[in-house]
Amino acid sequence: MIRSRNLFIGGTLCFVVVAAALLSFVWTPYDITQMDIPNKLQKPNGIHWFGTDHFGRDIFSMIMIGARTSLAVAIVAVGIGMGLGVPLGLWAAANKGGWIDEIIMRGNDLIFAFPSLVIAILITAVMGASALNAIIAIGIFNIPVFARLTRSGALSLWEREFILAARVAGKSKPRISAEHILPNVANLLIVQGTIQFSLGILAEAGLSYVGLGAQPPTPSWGRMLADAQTMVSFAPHLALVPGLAIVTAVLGLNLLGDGLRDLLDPKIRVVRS
Amino acid sequence: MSLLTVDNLSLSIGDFSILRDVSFSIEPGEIVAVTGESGSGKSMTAFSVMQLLPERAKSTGQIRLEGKDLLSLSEPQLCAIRGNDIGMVFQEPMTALNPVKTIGAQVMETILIHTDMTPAQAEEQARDMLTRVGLPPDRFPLSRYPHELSGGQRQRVVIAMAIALRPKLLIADEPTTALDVTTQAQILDLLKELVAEFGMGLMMITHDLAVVSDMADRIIVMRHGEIVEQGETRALFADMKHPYTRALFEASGHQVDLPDAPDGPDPILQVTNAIRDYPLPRTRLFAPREHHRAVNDITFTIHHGERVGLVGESGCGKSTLTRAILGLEPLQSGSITAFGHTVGPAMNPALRSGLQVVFQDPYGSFNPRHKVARIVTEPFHLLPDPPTGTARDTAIAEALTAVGLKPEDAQKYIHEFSGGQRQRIAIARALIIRPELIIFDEAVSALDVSIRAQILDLIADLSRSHNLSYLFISHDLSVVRTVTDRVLVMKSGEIVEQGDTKEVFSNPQHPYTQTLIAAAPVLPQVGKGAA
Amino acid sequence: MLRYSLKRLASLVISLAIASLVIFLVIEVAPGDPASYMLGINAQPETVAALRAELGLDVPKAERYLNWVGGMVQGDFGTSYTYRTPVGQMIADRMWVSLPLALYALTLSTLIAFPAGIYAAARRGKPGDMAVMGATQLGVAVPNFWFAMMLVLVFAINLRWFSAGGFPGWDKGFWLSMKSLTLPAIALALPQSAILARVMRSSLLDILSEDFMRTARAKGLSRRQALWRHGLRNALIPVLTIIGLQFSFLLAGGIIIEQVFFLPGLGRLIFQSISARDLIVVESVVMLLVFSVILVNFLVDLAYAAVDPRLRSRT
Amino acid sequence: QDDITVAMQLEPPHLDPTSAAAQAIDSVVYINIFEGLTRFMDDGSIVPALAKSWDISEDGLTYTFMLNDGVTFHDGTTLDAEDVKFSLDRARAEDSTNAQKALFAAISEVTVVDPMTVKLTLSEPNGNMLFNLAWGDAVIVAPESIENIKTNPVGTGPYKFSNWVQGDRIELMANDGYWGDAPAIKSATFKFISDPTAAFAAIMAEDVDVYPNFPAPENLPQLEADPRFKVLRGSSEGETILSTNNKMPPLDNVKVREAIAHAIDRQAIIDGAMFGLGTPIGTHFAPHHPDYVDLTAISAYDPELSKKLLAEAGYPDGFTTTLKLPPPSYARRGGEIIAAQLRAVGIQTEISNLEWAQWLEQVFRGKDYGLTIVSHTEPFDIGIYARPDYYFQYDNPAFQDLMAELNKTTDPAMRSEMLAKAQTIISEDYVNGYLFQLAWPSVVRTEIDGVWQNAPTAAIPVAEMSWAD
Ligand SMILES: Nc1ncnc2c1ncn2[C@@H]1O[C@H](COP(=O)(O)OP(=O)(O)OP(=O)(O)O)[C@@H](O)[C@H]1O
Ligand SMILES: Nc1ncnc2c1ncn2[C@@H]1O[C@H](COP(=O)(O)OP(=O)(O)OP(=O)(O)O)[C@@H](O)[C@H]1O
Ligand SMILES: [Mg+2]
Ligand SMILES: [Mg+2]
Ligand code: NI
Repeated sequence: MIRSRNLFIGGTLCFVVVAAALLSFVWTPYDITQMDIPNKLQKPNGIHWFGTDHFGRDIFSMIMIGARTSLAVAIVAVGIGMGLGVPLGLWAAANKGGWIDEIIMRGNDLIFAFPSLVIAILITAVMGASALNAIIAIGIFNIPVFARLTRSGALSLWEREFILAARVAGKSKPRISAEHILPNVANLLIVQGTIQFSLGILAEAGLSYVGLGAQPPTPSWGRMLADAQTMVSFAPHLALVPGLAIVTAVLGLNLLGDGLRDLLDPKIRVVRS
Repeated sequence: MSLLTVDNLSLSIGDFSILRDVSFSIEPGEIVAVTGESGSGKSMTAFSVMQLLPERAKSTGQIRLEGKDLLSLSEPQLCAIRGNDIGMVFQEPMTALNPVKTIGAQVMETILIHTDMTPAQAEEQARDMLTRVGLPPDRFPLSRYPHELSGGQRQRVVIAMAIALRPKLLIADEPTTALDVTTQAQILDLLKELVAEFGMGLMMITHDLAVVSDMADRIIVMRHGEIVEQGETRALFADMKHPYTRALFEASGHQVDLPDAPDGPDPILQVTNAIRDYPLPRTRLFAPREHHRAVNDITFTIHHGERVGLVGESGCGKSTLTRAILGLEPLQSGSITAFGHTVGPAMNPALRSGLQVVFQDPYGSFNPRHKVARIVTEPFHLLPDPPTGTARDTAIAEALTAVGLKPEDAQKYIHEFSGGQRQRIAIARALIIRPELIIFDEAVSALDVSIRAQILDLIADLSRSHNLSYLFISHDLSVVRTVTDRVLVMKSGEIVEQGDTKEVFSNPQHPYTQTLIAAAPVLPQVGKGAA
Repeated sequence: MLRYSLKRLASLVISLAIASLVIFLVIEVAPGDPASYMLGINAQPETVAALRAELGLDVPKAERYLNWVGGMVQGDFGTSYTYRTPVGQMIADRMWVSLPLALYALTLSTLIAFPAGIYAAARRGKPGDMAVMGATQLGVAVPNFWFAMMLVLVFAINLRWFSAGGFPGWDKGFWLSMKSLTLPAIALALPQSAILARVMRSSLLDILSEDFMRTARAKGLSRRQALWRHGLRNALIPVLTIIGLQFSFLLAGGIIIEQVFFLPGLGRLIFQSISARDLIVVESVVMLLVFSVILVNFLVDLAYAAVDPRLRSRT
Repeated sequence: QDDITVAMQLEPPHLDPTSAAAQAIDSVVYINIFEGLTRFMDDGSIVPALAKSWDISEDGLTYTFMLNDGVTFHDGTTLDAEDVKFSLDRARAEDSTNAQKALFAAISEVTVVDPMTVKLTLSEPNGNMLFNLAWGDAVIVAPESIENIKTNPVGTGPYKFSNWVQGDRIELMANDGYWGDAPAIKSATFKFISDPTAAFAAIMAEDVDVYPNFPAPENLPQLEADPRFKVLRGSSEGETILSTNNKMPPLDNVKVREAIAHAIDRQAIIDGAMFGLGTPIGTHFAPHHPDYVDLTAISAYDPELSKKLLAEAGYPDGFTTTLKLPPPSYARRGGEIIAAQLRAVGIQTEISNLEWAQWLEQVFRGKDYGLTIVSHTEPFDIGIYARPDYYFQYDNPAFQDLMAELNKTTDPAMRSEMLAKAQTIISEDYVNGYLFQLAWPSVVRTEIDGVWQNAPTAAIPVAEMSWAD
């Protein structure tokens, strides 16, 4: 009951966000590249459902396209984390105790030791503010998360007898990693993936908020919040709407992750910080 | 009045009925053994007496301790009884103790909750109790933590905790399953002494009939949540009324019909002065690495068609040796040759295909995501041109039939099989490429007695039909005795004795072998005739 | 225990050395020159060159790195390019805002999370648990800077209970300063406490299913007694990890919150120095943050050993 | 009440106005701590300060300044001609780190005539000399205090430096030994609040009394409606322009620049980015300056004309260029609007937001940009158009000659005429897109008088403020 409820609510929220993002490719209520300064700062109304911003742009349309930005940044960042972290983790586990394992794990520790936000700020400050650099900055910090998770999941699998059986069948370590280990840590990765995905959305919002994320004219929820900040006192909807959008997406993903975990394997432990 | 009387106890958890109409009683000073196969409801019966049942459990009937009906008591009243009137010892000594508290504190706690002793007095009593269970404080200070003790010592702490207040009833749920035979014998002796000394009633749960046969006054046999038979030990063994009891007993002492070993003098496996070290974690950053020698200078030979046993306590290096023979891990010195070629991590597939293995764990030996067909054909990887299409199907069908399964089973997933069936699949996987030597590493240790008997028969049959040689590893002497021609006895990485199985068992030479054989519980011969 | 600590300490030092190199390299490739930033758009090239020489920016990079690290080892962080004051002094001043803020937030989040987590675990599956878990789901999803904005809107602008930001300084009175740190601490603490409460709950639930909890109950301890005497301390181990992670997050993550509440802490210092290309300040602050993360991890490791005797005897 | 809290956006890096460009330094120290020979007034006029009077020689090459009597530095030492010579020589020196060294380029020698008289000899006549000497970069400093001037400034002004809590505030207190009139405000606190939201909140919470150049124009209507505050809508010296790289194709084509000029709707930008604050300009000159000529019509908003011009220039489908934006909100917000307006006529812009340091490196020094938005806040700075190596890369010999001529001219009428001509040349060459004169909105507690409405220089003279009881 609890399971299906988490899955259902999370799935619904995620669906709404993803649908809005996809729909925005073909349709938004208004063209947000057009400024309509005389109609700026309208409260939510029948014409502009979520009101208009300080340039008179339709907030509903911006939220839709902002969803696209958030999702894209988070997906690619998690993709980087998984794409590099999972093979590293598999590799480290397959050669446990060896110098490769040692280097990979110490390197991971080192990345963990850096305050991620500060480094993300540094990276974007050094390389210039852009969505791509935000992705890289967020992605780098996803690598150790997935590497550690994969390694610890894989390590316990390497002790299992079916892996020994595969080795007796003469299969090489990389092959066993791909054939036996990876599918068995997949659940773990999927669940952690949704969590990292939601953290990615939060991180993107944070970076955009300090002006280091996606650049205008591409709308981003974080930047909408930053733009809204000086106007909260007389136009609170400017801050409320993108804030709630972030909460919706993150909440949806977290619930989905919890639901998936319960569905796939209740023993999975996710790391959140 | 009996000490404990259980009347028509029925228990259900959610929609599942776990216990049905269980009735028995225990007198003061009496040892009652509850036995039966895994899942038969032994532990649930014990937890019902403790009233420590899972949340959704509902029970009916009566459980009376000295006339008080435990089912009608409130939770605080029950708390006052637990630990005071009833003590309990659990199976797993490794996890039954709180890892972050000293053993002294944990034993004292029982005393402090139930009496108004001062901590100093309680400590004194804890000291006494620990001495009583064989942990004198001058050698085992109260300030030790559980991880600083061996399994058997921890089990003693758990017992000390349970008997600290001399409860009227002691429940021991498989207290020795996790221990070595020698340690097991010590713990059982200790329990017997305590019962005699304190006049406690002991409810002793075990699935090992041999364990109970020489200590229990009475035996209760359970199956599917019901008591099928109970009675005074000697009488029960002499005259087993229920067919299940008989089957259980017969399976426990099962002897297989092993064909004669062919006189093939050609050796197929030669282990010469093998040494295997594990590096220990560094103690200091740049300290030289220390090593743990798990296999120390082992030499033996297996000839064509020979069935060799390897016995020894947990941790003596049996599995390590297995992995070295399979060429999964390198040796630090010495050599292993199979069929005249050196074995090692870099050995060629053809050589590897002559050696296969069956592991202990029927649940962990398979990738749960693969179908049986894929699992059993995994060793085909070793063949230069593996069969495909119908040839492959035929090979699968043959292998499955050989282990008593149906060819259709190839399309099922592993979770659709019982433990015994899984172990058959594991054997099928080992057989499919027709190896000359199979290593059984504790291949039957996790199985229930009746299933174990079937698998042992299967192994004997295969030895006949496939002319197999095998190395059979186990810590269970009775099993090794029936399925091997020759036996190796291993202790701390070394082979201390080897020779003809019958010879070694009837006339052990090495002191270690002697203690091992002496400690192993044996079934009384009385039942033999009845079976 | 001593050996364990020494080993941790050695790896701490190595990590720091590598970190310092990485930080230096990352920051030194950043475009932008502090001297031309300081002199503005009307400055003449030779003026800029003169200032670069005065600031010591014309020295080769390798030498600058060695000077910097060598100085830090002796406790000298160098002199800020723009402020011309010792970096160590600047950091110490800012630390007096950031550190209390982090501690305050950590205290708050622990005070909220522990009872919530324990309550939920004790009431597993019941409405109380559901309510707490629902709230934590929401807490995890709320970005702290947005939460901060909402706090300012409600409590500073509308209700005027707190000032919207700024920091009077400890010399102006302890309570006054604590008051000005309250909204920022809440903004930082609430999302963190949601995470902490979840960890606390799940870790307790894990412990509740351990064998030794059953042993404790068999001794005659009530459910609650068993939870307090045997459960909590064991459950603390994963919780400690998270607290350790959170502390460094709070210290560094305060960056954005310090922006929102214009607190003169390390976060603002880092933003200011990045935009002024006051490289040595950026390097030193990041180094300090890395150091504190590593140090906190080290302390957490030691705390583990205090909580868990199994770790003490391990090499 | 005789104390006051003044807020400012940026914290000064240090307190030496003679060795950094940061305006925040001037805001704190100019006229409060340090004074020059001459000084600015609210309306931009130049009046005597430490110099009570001066003589200018017929040929315009010699300036003789008579100093006020009884002026002492905060450390008790007396101000004399030696100090003036020291200060000016220090600013002109070979290894000087004065950000506005060009102000002193014309001076060839500074001589002490007697303790109260100092003579400046110029290498060529300079009509701006008195104006130049009024800058914060030309204040008189005490030789003994140079060592610690950055953290402990010692000047002659009505306030002494008292305390600096880095990251938060600087405190000044009245100088009892001040040579002029004693100020009404006895202690002043400068608080640094950069974040616009925080600025608004601080004002609302009455944490600050005066906020010159309030950073959030969107909040001004609310503040104006609040009886506790008054809003002064002044003007700064900042010509906010769409700076254009005159050497980067296709922007090197005057037709293209003209097209851009006509694509821009100034009022939309002022409304959208500055919430109505700001005066449209058509050239690089401050509208409040007496010599200003309104040339906005030359670049009137006319997208159709713009498209036509683009087609004529050979870009019927437009083109793509970069738009690099420094941090201030006029640039960031204005940039978004301009991007939209340019897109409407077919010009695509790639926006990138830069930190100041990056902007200086890439745009200003590296000239690696197509368009950028920036406010040129130095007063009377049309001269930059005569520098072909300046980041606009505008190279017009006629204009350069005109400027050279202007520098030598002291006759006011002739200067007016030449300035009008100069304004027209750059306007008709569409060197840059001329947007608006940056406003200088100040939020002040209703009871406070004497706050400068305009900002001829980045100064916040506390001595002129007072509380009405
Ligand atoms: N918490 C539980 N919830 C539901 N069913 C349970 C629970 N614990 C045990 N059971 C079921 O109750 C039955 C009896 O279990 P019990 O633990 O008493 O067996 P046992 O005889 O002790 O077996 P073993 O020898 O393996 O310990 C089993 O079918 C088991 O699956
Ligand atoms: N990977 C490893 N690293 C270090 N030590 C190991 C490793 N594997 C096993 N050991 C140690 O080597 C010794 C022999 O272990 P092994 O698994 O061979 O014992 P075993 O006889 O198979 O025991 P069991 O009956 O419990 O299976 C043990 O002391 C064990 O702790
Ligand atoms: Mg059991
Ligand atoms: Mg083993
Ligand atoms: Ni100007």
